[in-house]
Amino acid sequence: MSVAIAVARTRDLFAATMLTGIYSLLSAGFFVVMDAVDVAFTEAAVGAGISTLLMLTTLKLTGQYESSSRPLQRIALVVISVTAGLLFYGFLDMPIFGDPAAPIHQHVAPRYIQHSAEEVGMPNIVTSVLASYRGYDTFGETVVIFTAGIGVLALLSYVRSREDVSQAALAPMQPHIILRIVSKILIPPILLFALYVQFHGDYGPGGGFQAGVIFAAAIILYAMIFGLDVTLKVVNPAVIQFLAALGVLIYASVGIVSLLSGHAFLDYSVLGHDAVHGQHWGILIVELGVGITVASVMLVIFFNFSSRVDKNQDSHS
Amino acid sequence: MEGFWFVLTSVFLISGAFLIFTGAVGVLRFPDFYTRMHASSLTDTMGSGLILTGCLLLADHEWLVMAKLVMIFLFLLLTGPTANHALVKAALHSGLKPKLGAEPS
Amino acid sequence: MLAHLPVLQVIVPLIAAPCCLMIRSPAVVGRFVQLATLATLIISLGLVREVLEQGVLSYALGGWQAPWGIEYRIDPLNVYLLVLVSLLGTIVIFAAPTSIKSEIAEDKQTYFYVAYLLCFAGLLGILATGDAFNVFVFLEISSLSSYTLIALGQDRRALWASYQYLIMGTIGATFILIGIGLMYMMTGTLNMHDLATRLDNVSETNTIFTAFAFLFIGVCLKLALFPLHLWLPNAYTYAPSLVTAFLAATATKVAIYILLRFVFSVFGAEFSLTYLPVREILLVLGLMGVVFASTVAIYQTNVKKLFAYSSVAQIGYMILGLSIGSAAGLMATLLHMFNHALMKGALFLALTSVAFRLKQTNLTNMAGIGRQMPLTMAAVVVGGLSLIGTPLTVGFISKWYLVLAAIEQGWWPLAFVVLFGSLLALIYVWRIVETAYFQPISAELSGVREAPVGILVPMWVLVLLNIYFGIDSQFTVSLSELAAHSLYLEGR
Amino acid sequence: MSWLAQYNYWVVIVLMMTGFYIVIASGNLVKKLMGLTIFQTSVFILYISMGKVRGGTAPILEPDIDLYSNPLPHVLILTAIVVGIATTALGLALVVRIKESYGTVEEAEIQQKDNDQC
Amino acid sequence: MISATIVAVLVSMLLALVRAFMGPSFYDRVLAVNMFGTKTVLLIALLGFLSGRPDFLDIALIYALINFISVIAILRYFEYSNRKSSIQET
Repeated sequence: MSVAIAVARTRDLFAATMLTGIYSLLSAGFFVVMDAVDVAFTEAAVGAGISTLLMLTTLKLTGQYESSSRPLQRIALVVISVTAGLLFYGFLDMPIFGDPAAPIHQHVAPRYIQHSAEEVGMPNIVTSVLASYRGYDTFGETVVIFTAGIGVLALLSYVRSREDVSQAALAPMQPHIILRIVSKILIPPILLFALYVQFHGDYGPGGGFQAGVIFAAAIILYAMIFGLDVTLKVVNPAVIQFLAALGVLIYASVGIVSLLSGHAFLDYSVLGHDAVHGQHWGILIVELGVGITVASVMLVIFFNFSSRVDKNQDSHS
Repeated sequence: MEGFWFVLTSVFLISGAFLIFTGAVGVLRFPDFYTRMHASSLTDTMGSGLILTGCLLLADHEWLVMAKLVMIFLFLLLTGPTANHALVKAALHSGLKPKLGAEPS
Repeated sequence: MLAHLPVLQVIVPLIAAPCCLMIRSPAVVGRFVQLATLATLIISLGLVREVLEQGVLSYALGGWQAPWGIEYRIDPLNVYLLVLVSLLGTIVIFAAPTSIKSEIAEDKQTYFYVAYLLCFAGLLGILATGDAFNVFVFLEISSLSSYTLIALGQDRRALWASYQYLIMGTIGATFILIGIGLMYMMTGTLNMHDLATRLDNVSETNTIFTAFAFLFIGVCLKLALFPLHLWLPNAYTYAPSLVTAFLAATATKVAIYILLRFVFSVFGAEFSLTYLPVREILLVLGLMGVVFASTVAIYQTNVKKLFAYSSVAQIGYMILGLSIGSAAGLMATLLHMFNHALMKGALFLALTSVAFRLKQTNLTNMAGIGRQMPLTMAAVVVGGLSLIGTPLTVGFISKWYLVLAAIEQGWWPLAFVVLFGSLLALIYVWRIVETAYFQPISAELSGVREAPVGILVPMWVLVLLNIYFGIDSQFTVSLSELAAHSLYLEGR
Repeated sequence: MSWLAQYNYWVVIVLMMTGFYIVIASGNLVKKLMGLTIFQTSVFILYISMGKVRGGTAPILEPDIDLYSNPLPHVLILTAIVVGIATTALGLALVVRIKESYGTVEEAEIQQKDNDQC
Repeated sequence: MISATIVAVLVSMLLALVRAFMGPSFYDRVLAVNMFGTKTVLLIALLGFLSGRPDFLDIALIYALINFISVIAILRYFEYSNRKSSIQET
């Protein structure tokens, strides 16, 4: 785990980005060891994938090297040693790592582990907690992603004039024949895999969020190799924005339906003829909503970032 | 697990691990980018193939698991060389010269 | 439907936001947003009635009972703030269709509305929820959207301010996350009510102290409490004026709410106020905030920045009320939260109309503006009087109760500091008044007319509320008293 | 109390402080965001560590297993990861815009330019 | 047996990491990262078998995917613009 320290030391931002990617892969590996497979899944897709991608794009725009000035070094050291001391102090009393008798495993969690099978009817407890017991948090999470999409749109979107469009945006990688062919072979299975992850979330690790990221990744791969313009013809930006909103609304509509039938918001049990059935349907629809929002927001973010790259390159040349 | 299968699995896994390890040593020790690339790409593909086959034998007739392993294998088989190819091409384009034997060591 | 009011309060704006993105046309979206906020306001008033009749409302989201599912828990404290936030949010947005024409590019206006609604919903969500982790989620919704809103400002410094806010805000949020995590680790629950009961058993451990410290620092970052306020002045200055009006009126109040909720309801007053030196820390920081920020405000040339610093000072007053540690002190804090929202809302809306005509808010360019924009400047005067704490305005009411609470505890010096702070406020308000009314009209101002009705009406609604609640304070006083007592009793 | 048993938590402290240090000390805006990512990831590790039960396995029900790790922290962290990426994306978007309007992403230079303007 | 393999994979990950730190050229780092990713795929697969729950191979699959995309992205964005800096880095 010394990678992080290396990140702190290196001034080459590019190397730092890659190290952050490795760091995130490592921590995802750690999550697997710690039994958090869903988390590992997400961290791999997000930390190593999307955020590295975004950092790279940004570096492309902002330049690779960091200046050597570090004005706040002293203060930083003081602040972090105080915080570290505090944490250290706090950690002295903590329950022993992995102790099954620790309070964290006693109060709320046992119900999820013991009863979620009959109450929600899904093998993957994480999914049932995520989408049902704490479904409202997940709704909030979807909205957070949506907010980020809006933020990026508000900051980076611009109206392209006609001349801009004619100048090929994010030009395709012409010379790489092998890359083009391999990607063409790969993209359909990736999309299929995304669908599999989407609907397999009940049984194994996965779910709407991860599926959305994978789906977006496939399209991003396409955009990187065949050019942004071609991609934008296939996936219209306006449609993506619409879909991003639609995903949130799908999630909310489940809540509204249960509200109108006299139950609490997001109470899925009304959706089927019995409670467990309803839970099943509810989680399915909700995950679909999450998937749609996540995929489209990721695409919105990526497209806006990379069209900025073009815009700046045009203005430089 | 039966004796024969056990031995077979072990052979696959251990030889895969050996390849991976040698590849890593190569990447660390070889003098320039192109030789390192050579070490990494060959052993990576072969080594992961072997290890995944070993896992396939371990999977014990769970079809979904086996299918996934095959998927991973195919995926690595396709992407590994492709990525390395693209990498070398980029390096060559950018003017990174291989170190040739003529140089004094 | 009445039973569903708690959740409707939050999801109405939350659902309206994506709808806006689908509608796209800014004009239509503007009306739609106004409708949505108006609906929230009505819901919040409905909630007040329900809470007064039935006491604490609990709403189990997803039909799962409290410690397992997420609970919305509406008690007098948060219903009071729900009214505050939805009232201000509604009034401010009615100025939007006119004012953003001059401040936000046409193609960004829809995004502005969406972000506004999200921020609004996020703040309401923080207030309504009874679940510690849910607080974090909604905190992030509101923070992310407020970064966006701030970055929509025209000056490039808006971007820098927003970035600084993002860094500080995220550190704050992560600290809060650590705090919640440690609490969860020691108790095994995330529900606040449940936490409060289960924390008693473990309150002697280091871990809980650490959890408290992290939560406290995290919230103080969000709160812009004195030494951690550095992000606030720039963010408020360079954001679009309307956004400043909204954030100044609501966001910091919600942060104070989080502080109150954790200090009193979750950890309990006994733990936080007597066991730890929290009162003393808050007292010192609050005092320093009042004095320093007011002094800095006097030297500002940009009126927006001036009022931003004054906001930091006013936060100091609220913290002072808290540090008194009695029910009366709490009540003063709550009152001041409401009243400060009213006055800052009015003041920043007035600045919105100044910015609408002048394109900027530098004091030097505002010489003689009182004659060109009489209604706007009259609003500034009333708001300023309120800041100072003149009788017949809301500012007087809250300062009165603050002084009373201080004297009740025998803290005479504190009462003097409050008066001294008013004196400083008098100085900076006077600078504006002097420039606006007693200096010759500057050349740039010729031909500047009064702001359009679209901004004037919401602004004057707020100004009149300032005066109304200053004269007839029965509604706010009784509600805040109820809230303060329930909170105080809960903490014991 | 055994010190080694808490190994995870000590690692968390080191990571957290590294990330935090980068955020405060680094003058480069992109680097700050990287620090923030590391900082957040360390909190994720903290949560996940506390959810682990020795001898337990991943919380996906199987008929013949009955000791599972605690699923709740996993759920919370899933949400937190999403929040993290949302923040990063927004922060990077801001950095891009800052670069466009200031021409630099170094904190010191930006402050310099702002002061000149005043 | 599985554990032995895991150890070997871990050690090679470590070596790859060293290469990523050392550089010296930009492409060496990319190579090391790519290799590191492949190793992680294997590691996750093996860990699944070690803990007796091999149904988590999805994660390994997504690693492979992400790894590929990252390498492409790196090359995509830095192929031609970084020519000078990458060589001078030594």
